[in-house]
Amino acid sequence: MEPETAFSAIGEDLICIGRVTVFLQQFANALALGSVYALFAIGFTLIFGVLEIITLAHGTIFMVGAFAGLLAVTKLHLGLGPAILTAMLAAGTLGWVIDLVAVRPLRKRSFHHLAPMIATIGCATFITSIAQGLFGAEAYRFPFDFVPATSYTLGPVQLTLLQLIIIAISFAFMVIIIVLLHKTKWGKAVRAVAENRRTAALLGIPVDRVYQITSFTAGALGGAAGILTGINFNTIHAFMGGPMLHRGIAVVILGGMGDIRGALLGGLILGFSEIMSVAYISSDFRDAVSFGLLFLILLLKPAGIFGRTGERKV
Amino acid sequence: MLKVQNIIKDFGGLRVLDGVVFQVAEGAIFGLIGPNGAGKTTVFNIVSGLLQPTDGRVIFNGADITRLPPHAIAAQGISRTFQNIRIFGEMSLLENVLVGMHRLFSYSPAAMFFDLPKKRTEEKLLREKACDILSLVNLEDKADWAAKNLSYGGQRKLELARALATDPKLLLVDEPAAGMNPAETEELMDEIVQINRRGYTICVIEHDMKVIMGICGQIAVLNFGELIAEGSPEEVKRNPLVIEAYLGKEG
Amino acid sequence: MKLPGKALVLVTAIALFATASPAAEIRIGVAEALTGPVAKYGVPIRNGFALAAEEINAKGGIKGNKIELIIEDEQGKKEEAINVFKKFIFKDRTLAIFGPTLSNSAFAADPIANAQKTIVFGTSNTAEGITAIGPYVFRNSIAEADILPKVVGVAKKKLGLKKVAILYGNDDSFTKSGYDVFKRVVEQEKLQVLTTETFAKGDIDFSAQLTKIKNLNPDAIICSALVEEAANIILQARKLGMPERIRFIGGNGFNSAKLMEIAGKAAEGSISGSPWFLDDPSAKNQEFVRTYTAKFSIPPDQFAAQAYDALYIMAEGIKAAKLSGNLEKDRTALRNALAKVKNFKGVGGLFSFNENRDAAQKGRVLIIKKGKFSLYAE
Amino acid sequence: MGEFLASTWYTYNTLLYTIFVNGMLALSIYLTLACGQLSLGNAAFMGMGAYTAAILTMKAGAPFGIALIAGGALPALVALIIGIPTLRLSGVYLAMATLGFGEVVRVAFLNMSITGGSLGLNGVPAKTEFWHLLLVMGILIYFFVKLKSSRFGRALEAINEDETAASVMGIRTTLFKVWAFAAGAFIAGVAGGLNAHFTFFVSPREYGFEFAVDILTFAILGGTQTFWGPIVGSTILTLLPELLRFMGPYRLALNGLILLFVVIYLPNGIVSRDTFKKKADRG
Repeated sequence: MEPETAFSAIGEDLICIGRVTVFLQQFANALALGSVYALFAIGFTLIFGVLEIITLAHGTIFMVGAFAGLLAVTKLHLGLGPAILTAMLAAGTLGWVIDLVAVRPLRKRSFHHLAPMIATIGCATFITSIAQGLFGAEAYRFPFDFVPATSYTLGPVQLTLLQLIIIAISFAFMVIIIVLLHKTKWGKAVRAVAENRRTAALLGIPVDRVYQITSFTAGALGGAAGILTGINFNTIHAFMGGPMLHRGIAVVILGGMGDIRGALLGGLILGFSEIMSVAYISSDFRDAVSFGLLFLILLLKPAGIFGRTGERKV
Repeated sequence: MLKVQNIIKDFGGLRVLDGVVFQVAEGAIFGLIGPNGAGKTTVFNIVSGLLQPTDGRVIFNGADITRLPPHAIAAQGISRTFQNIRIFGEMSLLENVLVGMHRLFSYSPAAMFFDLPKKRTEEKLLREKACDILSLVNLEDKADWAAKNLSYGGQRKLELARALATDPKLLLVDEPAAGMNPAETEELMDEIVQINRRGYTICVIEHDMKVIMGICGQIAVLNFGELIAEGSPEEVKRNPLVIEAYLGKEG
Repeated sequence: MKLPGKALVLVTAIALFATASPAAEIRIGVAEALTGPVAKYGVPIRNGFALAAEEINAKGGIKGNKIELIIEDEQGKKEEAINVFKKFIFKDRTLAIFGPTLSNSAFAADPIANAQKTIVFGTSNTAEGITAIGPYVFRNSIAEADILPKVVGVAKKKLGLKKVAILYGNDDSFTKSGYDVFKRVVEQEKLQVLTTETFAKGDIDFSAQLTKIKNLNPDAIICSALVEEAANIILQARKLGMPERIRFIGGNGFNSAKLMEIAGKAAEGSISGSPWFLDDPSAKNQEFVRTYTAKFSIPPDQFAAQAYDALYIMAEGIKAAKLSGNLEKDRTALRNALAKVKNFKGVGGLFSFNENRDAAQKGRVLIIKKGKFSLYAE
Repeated sequence: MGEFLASTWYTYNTLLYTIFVNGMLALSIYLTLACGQLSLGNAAFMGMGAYTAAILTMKAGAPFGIALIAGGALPALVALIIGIPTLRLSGVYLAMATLGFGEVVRVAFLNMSITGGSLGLNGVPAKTEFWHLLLVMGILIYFFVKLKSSRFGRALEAINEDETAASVMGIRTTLFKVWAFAAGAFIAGVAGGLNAHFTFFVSPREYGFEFAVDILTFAILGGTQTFWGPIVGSTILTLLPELLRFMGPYRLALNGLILLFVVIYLPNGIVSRDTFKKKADRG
C-alpha cells in the first residue's frame, strides 16, 4: 500500500512534509546502523591491511565484547564508559591471544595463504562453543535504563541518546585510529608493515610487535562495536557475531580490503542501502539490494572503492 | 622483425619510457642495455603484453601487437624470461617445459578424459621434445626434480628452456647473467649464442654492457626512459652520451 | 568460572544415560538441537523431557518399567537429524523418537522413522504437512493456523481494529507459516493492511520497517516472529515513538518470558495466543513451573511445556499398548495406542490427537499485563 | 552377524552419503583453488543444483540422471556468466564477488514460488543410492587423475603458481579460470542434487555463507596441493562431530581446537606433496 492513500485526506503539503520526515528519520536510522557496521569493519580491515589475513574470528570477538560489557555492568555494576573500556580490553586481549595462538605460528613458514584464515575459524568455533556452554543459547540484554531512554527530537527526527552515543563513539574511534596511524611513531610503523613487511623489518621496525598491537587494537574496536550493539539492540547471544561478520566482510570488500576510510564509507553505504531499500523498495529485497549493490560496485571497481587496482604487478 | 615505435609509458604521473624506438632484425642478437632503472624491463613487459603502453606501437612481423593480451602475443611467437626468475617451483623441470609447450598441444578435454590415442601420441611426442629442450641447457638428467630444488643458475637455464619450449620466433631474455659468477655467465652467453644459431632471434637485456658486447650485433642504450644511442657495440661504446650516462659511472 | 562444574554435570548425566540400562526399560530417543543457534529451543525441550522422565520414574515408571531417554544433539541440521534418527532406530533400537527441533529437519528425518514403522513425535514442529509424512508421525505442537484466527478475531472485537500493518520474518519456515495464516485471517476479518514488511533471521535493527509502519499509523501491528526478534521489534517501536495505542499481535513466537525480559514495559498490552502460558494459574501448571525453575534455574517456555506434556502423552500410549518385547510389533502397537490418546490433562490443558495425529487443543488468547501473561479470552 | 552389519549400514549410511557429497563439494572448490582463485559461491551452486534437481524429479517427473545433470548444468552456466567479468582480474576478487552472488541466490530462493520460498521443498523423493555416489566420486577421481597429467592440469597448476608467467607461456589464463570455476559449479550442483535426494528436503537456509566457508575449510584442511587433500579433509571434518558426540555440549569446542591444531601443525593441509614423497621414499 502506498503512503499516499494514508494521507490522501490531508492534502498535498502534508504528504510532502510526511515524506521528508520519514526520509530524515530513515536517514538517522541508517547513520546509526551504518556507524556500527563501520566500527566493526575497521578492526577487520586493519587486520587484513597489516597482517594480510582474513580473520573469521572477528565476529566472535564482537560477541565476546558484548558479553564482557554485559558482565561488567551486571556483575561489577560499572557505568557506560568503564563498561565500554572493559569490553574493549577483553576483546582486544582475545584478539591478541588469537594472533598469538592461531596466526603467529603460521606467520614464518611458507604455507597455504588461507591457512591462517582456517585457523581463525577454529578459534571462532571454539570460543562460540565455550560461550554457549557458559551462557546457553538464549539472548540477554543490558539492564533497563542502563542508558537513559531519552529521545531527542531534532526537528521531525527522533534520535535516542543511545543512537547519538553510538554515532559519536564510532566516529570518534575512527578519527582516533586514523590520527594514530598517521601522526604517531607506532602508527607509522604499522603503516610501514602494511606497505611491505620485509622492507619494514629491514628498517628495524619490530614487525612482530606491530602485529600484536594491531591484533589488540582491531579486537578492541570489534569489542566496542559488540558492546554498543548489545546495548542498542538488546540481543546478546553466543551466535550474534555470525550475521555481523557476514556484513563486515561485505563492508570491507565494498570499501577496499585493508583501507580504513573504505571500511567507514563501506559501513555507511551498507547501512544506508539496508535501511533505504526497506524504506523505498521492499523489505523482501533488502539483502538482495545490498549484496546486489556490492556485486555491482565490484564489477565497476573490483578492488573496492578505495582499493588500489593499479597495474598488474610484474 | 620487431619494431618498437615511440613507446611512452607513464606510471601514475611518472614518465618511465619516453618515445623509445628501436628495431630488431630477424636472426640477430639484439642488446638492450642501460643502468638500473632505465626502463629496460618495462620495454619487455610492454612487448610481451603484460603492460599496456601509454602511447606508441609494437609491430611484430608486420602485425600490430600493441594491445594484445600476453597469451596472444605468445601465440605470435614472442617468448621471454624474467629478471627475477619466475619458474613454476612446485612443478618438475619437465612439466615446466611442457607448460611452455602449451600452445603446441591441441588435444581436447574429451581426449584427455577418455585417454584417446590423439592425447597419448601428442603427450609422448612432446614429452620427448621437452627432454630434448632440457638437454639443450644440460638439465635432462634432472627432468623430474621439483624446479624449486634447482640451483640458481639451474633455474635460469630452466627458464630459458621453458621460453624456448613455446617455439618462439623472438626470445626476450631479461638479465640472464644477474647473480651469476663470471664462469657461469660465460657459459650462459655461450648457450645464448648456440640458441641463436638454431634460428631464434634474441633480444637480451643487460645492465653490464661488457657481458654482451661480444655476442650482440646491434645494441640500443636506454637511460631514464629515453633511447640515447643505437648501433653496433663499437659505435655505442664510443658514443659520448653513453660514456657519460653509463660507462663513465661504471668506471 | 562456571564452565568445569557445568561440563562435569553434563558429562556425568550423559554417562548415566549411556550406562544405566537394566533390562525392563523403555527406551525413547530424544533428537534435539543442543548446540548451535537452534539450541535455544532444543535445550528447553530436552529439559522438559528430562523433568517428565524423572517424575515418571520416581513414581515407579510405567507399569513398573522405567523410561530411559537417549538424548542426542542434532544441531538443527537436517543431515545430523537423519543420522541421529538412524542411530535410534537401528542401533539403540528405541521404541519411539521425540524430535527433531526444527520442521526443516523433521521433513528430512521423519520419513526415515515412518518408513521403519517407528513413532516420531514432534513437540516443536509447526510447519504444515509434518504429520502428512506418514502414519507414524505425531505432534503435540499446535500449528499457528489453529490459534491465530482466534487471536486476531478477539483483538479486532475488543480493540475495534480497522487498519493493521504486518511484519514477519521471511526466511524462516515458522515465521513465514505464521504470516501465511495471518494474511488469510486478516482477509477474512476484512482488516485493511497498510503495509507488509519483512526481516531476516539474525536481524537486530528493525528501525527502517518500524519507521515506515509508524508513519502509516495503523491500529495494530501483526507480527510473526520468534521471541528474541519480537521483543526487539516491540522495544524499538516504542523507542521510535510508536504510541502504546498501537498494539502488537503475535502467535506462539511471543509466548516466552524472554519477551518481557528483553522488551520490559514496552511489551505491555501485546496480544498473543497459545494453549499454554507461564502464568496460567492452574495447579498442575504452577507445580510444573515451580519444579522446572528449581531444577534448571530458568522458567520454562512453551517448548519445555510441550515437551513435558509430550512425554506424559507418550506414557499414556505406552500404558494402553500391549508390549510384547518384540520391538517391531511393539512400535506398531504403541503407534495404534498413541493415536487413541484422548482428553489428556497436561500443563497446556486438555489434549487429544485428531485423526491426522495433530494436536486437537484449544488455544487461548493472552495479553501481557504488568509483566505477566494473562488470559485475554478463553 | 549379518543383522549386525545390516543395522550398522542403515545406521551410518546417511553419514557415509554425506561424506561423499562433502567430498564432491571439496573437489568443486579445489578446482578453483587449483588455479589460485577463491570461490565463496560453491554453497550457492550446490543449492541451485539441489533445487533444480529436486524440482525436476518432483514436479516434472524427470529421470534422476537427467535431473542431476541439469542440476549441474544450471550452476555451471551461471558460473560462466558471472565468471567472465570477475575472473579477468586476479587476486581475491572472485571471493568477494561470489560472496555477494551467494547472497543474491539465497534471496532468490526465498522469493520464488517454484522453490517454495522460505518453507523450501519437502518430500523430495529418495532416489540417491550408494552406487550413484560411488559412480560420481569414481568419475571425479578418474577425471582428476587424468587432469593432473594433461595439458589442462599443467596449465591450471602453472596459473596457480604464477599467473603472469603462465600467460607469457601462451596460456589463456582467464579462459582456464572461467572453465575451472564453471566445472567446479557443475560438480557442486550435482552434489547438491544428490544431497537433496537422500535428505528429502531443500531449504534456502542451508546454502549460505557459513556453508561456503565450511566447504573451503574441507579443502584447505585437507590440503590443496593434490586432489586427495580435499577428499581427506571433507571426510575428517564430516566424521569429526560424530566421533566427538561423547563430548556433549562442548563437542564443537573440541572440533574447533582440532581444526586449529591441524592447521598449525600441518599448514599445507593433511595431505601434501610431501606426504606422497615420504611414502614413496619408504616404499
